Amino acid sequence: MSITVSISHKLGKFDLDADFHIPDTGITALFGPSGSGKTSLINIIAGLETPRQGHIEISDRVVFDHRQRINLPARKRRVGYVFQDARLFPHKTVSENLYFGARRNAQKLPREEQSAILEMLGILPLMGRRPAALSGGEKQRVSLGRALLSNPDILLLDEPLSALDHARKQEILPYFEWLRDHRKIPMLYVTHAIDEVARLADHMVVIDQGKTLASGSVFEMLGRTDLPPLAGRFDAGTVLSARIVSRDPKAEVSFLDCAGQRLVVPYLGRPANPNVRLHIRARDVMIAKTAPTGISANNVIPVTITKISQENRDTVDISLRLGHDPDGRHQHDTANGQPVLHARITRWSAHRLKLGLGQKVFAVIKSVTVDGQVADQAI
Amino acid sequence: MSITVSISHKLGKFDLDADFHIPDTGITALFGPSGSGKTSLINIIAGLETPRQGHIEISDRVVFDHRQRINLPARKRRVGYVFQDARLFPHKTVSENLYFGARRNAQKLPREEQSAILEMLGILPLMGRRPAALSGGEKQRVSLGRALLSNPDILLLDEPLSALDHARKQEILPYFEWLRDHRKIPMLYVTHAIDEVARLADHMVVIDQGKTLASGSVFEMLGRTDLPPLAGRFDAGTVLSARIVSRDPKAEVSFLDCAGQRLVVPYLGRPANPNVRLHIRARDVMIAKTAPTGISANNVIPVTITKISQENRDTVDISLRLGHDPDGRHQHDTANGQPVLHARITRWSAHRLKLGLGQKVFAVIKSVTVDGQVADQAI
Amino acid sequence: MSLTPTEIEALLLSLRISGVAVLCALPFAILVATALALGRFPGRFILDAIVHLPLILPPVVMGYLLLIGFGTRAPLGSWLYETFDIRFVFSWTGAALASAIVSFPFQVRAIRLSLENVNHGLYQAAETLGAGPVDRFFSLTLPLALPGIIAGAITAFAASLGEFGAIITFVSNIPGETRTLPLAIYTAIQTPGGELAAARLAALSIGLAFAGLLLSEIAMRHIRKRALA
Amino acid sequence: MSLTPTEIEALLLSLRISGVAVLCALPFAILVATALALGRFPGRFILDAIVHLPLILPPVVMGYLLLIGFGTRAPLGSWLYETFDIRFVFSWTGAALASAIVSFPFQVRAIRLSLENVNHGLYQAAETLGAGPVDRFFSLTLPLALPGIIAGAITAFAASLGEFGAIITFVSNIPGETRTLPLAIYTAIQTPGGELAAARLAALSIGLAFAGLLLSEIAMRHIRKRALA
Amino acid sequence: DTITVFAAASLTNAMTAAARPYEDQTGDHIQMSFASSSTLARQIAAGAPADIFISANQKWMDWLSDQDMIAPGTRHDVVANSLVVIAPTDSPVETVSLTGDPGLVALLGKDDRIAVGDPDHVPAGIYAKQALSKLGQWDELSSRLARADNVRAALALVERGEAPFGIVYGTDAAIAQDVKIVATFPKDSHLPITYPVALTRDAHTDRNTKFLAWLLGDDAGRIFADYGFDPVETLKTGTPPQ
Ligand SMILES: Nc1ncnc2c1ncn2[C@@H]1O[C@H](COP(=O)(O)OP(=O)(O)OP(=O)(O)O)[C@@H](O)[C@H]1O
Ligand SMILES: Nc1ncnc2c1ncn2[C@@H]1O[C@H](COP(=O)(O)OP(=O)(O)OP(=O)(O)O)[C@@H](O)[C@H]1O
Ligand code: MOO
Ligand SMILES: [Mg+2]
Ligand SMILES: [Mg+2]
Repeated sequence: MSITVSISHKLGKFDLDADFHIPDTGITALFGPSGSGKTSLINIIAGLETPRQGHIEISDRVVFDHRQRINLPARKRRVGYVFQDARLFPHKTVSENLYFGARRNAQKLPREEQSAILEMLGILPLMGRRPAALSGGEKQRVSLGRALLSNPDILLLDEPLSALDHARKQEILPYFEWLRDHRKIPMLYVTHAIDEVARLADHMVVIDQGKTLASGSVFEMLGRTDLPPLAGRFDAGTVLSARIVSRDPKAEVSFLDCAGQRLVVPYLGRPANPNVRLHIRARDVMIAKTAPTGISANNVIPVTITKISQENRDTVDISLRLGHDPDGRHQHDTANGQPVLHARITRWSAHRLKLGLGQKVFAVIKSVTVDGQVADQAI
Repeated sequence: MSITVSISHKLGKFDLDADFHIPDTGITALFGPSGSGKTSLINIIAGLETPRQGHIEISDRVVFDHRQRINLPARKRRVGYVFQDARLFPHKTVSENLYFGARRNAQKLPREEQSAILEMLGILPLMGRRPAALSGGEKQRVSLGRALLSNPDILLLDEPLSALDHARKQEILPYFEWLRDHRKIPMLYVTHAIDEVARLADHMVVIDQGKTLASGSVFEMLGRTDLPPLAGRFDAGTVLSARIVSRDPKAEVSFLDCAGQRLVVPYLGRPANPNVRLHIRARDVMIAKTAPTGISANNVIPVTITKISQENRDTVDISLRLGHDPDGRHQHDTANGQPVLHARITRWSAHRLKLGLGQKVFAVIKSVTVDGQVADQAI
Repeated sequence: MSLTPTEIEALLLSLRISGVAVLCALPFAILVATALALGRFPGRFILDAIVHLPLILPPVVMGYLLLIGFGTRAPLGSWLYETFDIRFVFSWTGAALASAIVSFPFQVRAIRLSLENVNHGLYQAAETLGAGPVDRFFSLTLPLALPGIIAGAITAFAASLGEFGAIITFVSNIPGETRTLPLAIYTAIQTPGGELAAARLAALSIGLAFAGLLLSEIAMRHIRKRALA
Repeated sequence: MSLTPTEIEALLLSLRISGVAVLCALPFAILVATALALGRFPGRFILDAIVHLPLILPPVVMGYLLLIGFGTRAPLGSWLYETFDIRFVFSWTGAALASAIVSFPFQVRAIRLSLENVNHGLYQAAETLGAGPVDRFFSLTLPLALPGIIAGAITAFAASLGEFGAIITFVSNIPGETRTLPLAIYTAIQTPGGELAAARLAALSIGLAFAGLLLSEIAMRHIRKRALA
Repeated sequence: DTITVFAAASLTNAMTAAARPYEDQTGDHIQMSFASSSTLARQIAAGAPADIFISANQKWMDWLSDQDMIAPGTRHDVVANSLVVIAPTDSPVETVSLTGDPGLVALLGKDDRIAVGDPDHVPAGIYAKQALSKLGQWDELSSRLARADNVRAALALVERGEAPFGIVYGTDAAIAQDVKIVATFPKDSHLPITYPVALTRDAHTDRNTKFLAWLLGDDAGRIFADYGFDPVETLKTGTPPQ
């Protein structure tokens, strides 16, 4: 269930050149600043705009090929598209809007699943209204519901949660995870919120000024600080792969193993599972010269400093390889098989602690700052 | 420059009852879940909708009074309204849209200020286009520019930054602060992002299901966990008032005084200033039984536990009064003149540390997690 | 003022002829308007021009052309007559045909204007939800263009009620068969001292049209209210 | 086929009369359409009905009513004549007046339809930016309704080109003054053997209308392109 | 049985009145269509189901005859009419001389026009042109005419006072309210104003012939006279039916 896009297109003076391949199913974040071409790219994938040239493949189905003159019309691409502007049908009720796609699709979702979607989106009380009588966030939810109920083969989501409050987002995000894990529906997800990206996405495509700068797994992408759209972000950090080992008796925390280190995070809802993804923001990682005791932070992890980047004016980003090297052999070697953590601290405090490359220190991380997420497949 | 709103209105089956008073100029966050009535309330204040009854006063000017039959038309209220949907004029160029309000206003902004706004919003390259050829975020920026250039007496902002990326937001937010501090323009700001609220707002109105639940200074509101829209939020926390005492020689950090405690935060750009606002998220506060040493965290603050709330399943919220009480006298007294900090830690770790009321512990806070903000006026 | 039997006859005839003319022309008008508004094909301009012909040509010429085309001695007319026993000349169906053709441009114009106002983004949304062109036409285009369709039908109905030249030329002025209100008015006016009779008939015409307008206003209001409910 | 001087005369006359009729009626049509589309006042329906009158009444009756209203002996007509030396009867200005009135409903309908399609939210935005009702009308309503205004003007122009009954009744059929193309066609057709002359004139009419249509299509395309640029 | 009669519009009242006693006598139903002679002639040529055609002038009957659309031997003149000059009742002019010098034109103000049926095609106008030419006034007057669509429209122009004079049939002048006759054209100044009647080609039946005979008879003649028509002096063609 891969997605391959290699197209070029022109909109007025704007040139769009997208080139990426996502080898796997799962959620792909499309990330880039305002006006970078995200919506245009999604329109092209959906078949609403025809690129000048190139090739698009979704799940091994060629939907567009300029040379072979293949151009599947949008309605045959079986995409569910949540538009940036809701685009609800003004003359139809909420209910008619919601079932518009479903009624046109032979493979319907089971009844219970439909109800669950409506329930989750909180739109049951709105069913009889028309879009003109909805609030901004309600429109967005109905639009999302309409795409989900149409039971698509791929979901294209253009900032689907931007007008929603935190609590509502927390209800919807797990559903996306469920869709990905249980229904295996690939998603291309445009968002500006790194939080959402980190929590959801398996892959990430970074676009800027119409060019796809990079694409790859979220693990590597969120660690990269060289890409303009990601650099300097407040919540940049690391995504780590771990597995659940056990939990405490009251099921309040889960104990994980990450490259031989024990980590404690808020309970993940499963007694044991091989695949967990953790998002740890650089700003949440504290560095201690000696392992502190009697602190609330549950994670005190031996790490080795492998890089100190001095790019920002008053903070430094420090790369920390998990584990204390027995010798200094690998000290300049960033990867070396072991996962790397990023910490951001003030320059002043780096200076105060006299931090240097190769030093064996401890990363102190509060459990509640870690976003953990169980995945049913290998990540 | 106060705002007083006391109205009731009906939209279909939706009842809106708003009742609040903001005594001061500054930025007021209007906070509530999707469909709670934020847009309706702003429409009423702008004069686009006429409430069934009530009274609205902006800066001591009665703009609506049901009994006195006062109802100033929208165009005479001198409001700058950034709509949730951009509402650009489709037949006019970006430039014509931007200057639409400005041209109709006798008191124009100085030329340089106009240029600065356009520069900041990054819309100079778009001036000749029409709205149909803009991306979602570009539309939002033009809409914002249009309202700002009209030089209003009050700004009503309905999620003005929701479609923008982090970097762009970081460019725009300081401008709002500047507007508030230098131009003294009051703002009513709808947003779902507590980050924005905490950074910008002086006051906050919380609305849910058409009722204004509470209003007051951001300091108290962000500390309240009893209001449904705020409860359980990932980034709930505390807003503290402090003053800048000095800085380090390289101007990398600022030293603050907050109720007699020294705090270290990333440099705030001023050598000394009496008024600083700090936003400290509960999830970023670590608790230590003894003051740890040799750690990167610059802030280790003696505090006393005054409350342990057990509302969440696997985390606890702990209220911490700044300073170690000489005796246990005030241990159950939340306020007692001293500011209170909130910490959220896992239940498991609270249990592990055997935390209890009245204990004298230390709050450990990384500098980089603190949002500091200088205000020119008393807060 | 109670109506004479002849007046009632003319009134009912006008109503029937205009009603049938508008209703029968409607599907064609929608078809043509759609082609003009949304289609991109060679000959689009020619089609547009042909639709306007009945407006441009004096009604008498239209009537004459109809007579030439649909007369029982004309190839088309005689074929229709012999094959289907459909006879337009000198029958009310002919009057309806003439009215339909003469009022056709009004319907097409109004519908086309409405179609062109439908937001393209909605079509895109419908397409991603699996709706093909015909489906989109019936689920979006038609309902969204409804105000224009009603407006067009009303204008066409009013124009049909007033149609004179084409009818008298094509199907003559036969009481009870083709003497509609305008022809009755004409007949009255031809008569010295017929002014009063003409005025009564004109008042009847106006009353009929007002009733039609009132109905359309109510329908429009209903549609708009629904869209905001 | 070269044109005879009489044909050219009729052509130019038609062009002048239709052009003046449409242009002079336009501001009134916009005013009335705005009142009907956006206004809420008592008598709105009556106004709507009056606008439709020229459609409903047979053109001959309209001509007769014009004669009664604007004749030199009628109060209004004589006042205009004596005060401004404006004389409608038997002059091309009278033909233009008749054309303007008869084609008025087409303009109003099309403009009204466009006005009703303007998104209300845009008015709200303009209002918060300090634009009063008149300002909004000129900065938003008019430009956004432009396609409808053009469509209406074109329909009215075409209808004017074909107008016959009201003109011949009101201002007679005077060569060089009021004998427009339709009147010339009518005259030809009423003469045994006049078919060829009538056909030539009809072709001229059609050519003129096509030119008008073509111009309007180009204008429309230009407007639409601008809206997407 | 229904007999369909296509009659010139100027016969509207007279024919309606004339048909009624015949219907009462015979039980036949007379259905009538009134329009301009040219319209009716073209319709009959196109196959209109008319049994009887009454034209306001000879020209359109000739035309139909050339098309072979009338039953041979059934054409007769049914009534005759006179041509008069009228003026509004309140006009200071009581009589005008049609032969004198200066002619009618001298009585016209700068913008005044004489209302007539269009001399290019309306029968009354064609007769008016003949008469004015014969009387030597055509050249002066031809540019001063208000050419109306039909006689009734010309009459209306005079009734409304828009034209100080009009040239119409005597029958119209007789019934009109607000006009007076100020001159009558000499009979020899124009071709005889006669209305020809004929059965159409496929309508040569006894029933229709009977009605035609009745129209040409005295009973009908009296009714036509009531409406101001003159009796036909000489039968131009054919023989009277039995
Ligand atoms: N015309 C209407 N008729 C009936 N109900 C309406 C109408 N307009 C809005 N509502 C309802 O009023 C409530 C408040 O709407 P409002 O737009 O003010 O919400 P909001 O707080 O701005 O939400 P959001 O954050 O989603 O934009 C919603 O529940 C909405 O469904
Ligand atoms: N029709 C057009 N003509 C010219 N330029 C266009 C047109 N449509 C879009 N653009 C430009 O193309 C670029 C990409 O637009 P797009 O909508 O894809 O951006 P985006 O990444 O979705 O941005 P946002 O996050 O603001 O929605 C923008 O710079 C926009 O100005
Ligand atoms: O670890 Mo910090 O952010 O320098 O206090
Ligand atoms: Mg976009
Ligand atoms: Mg809202």
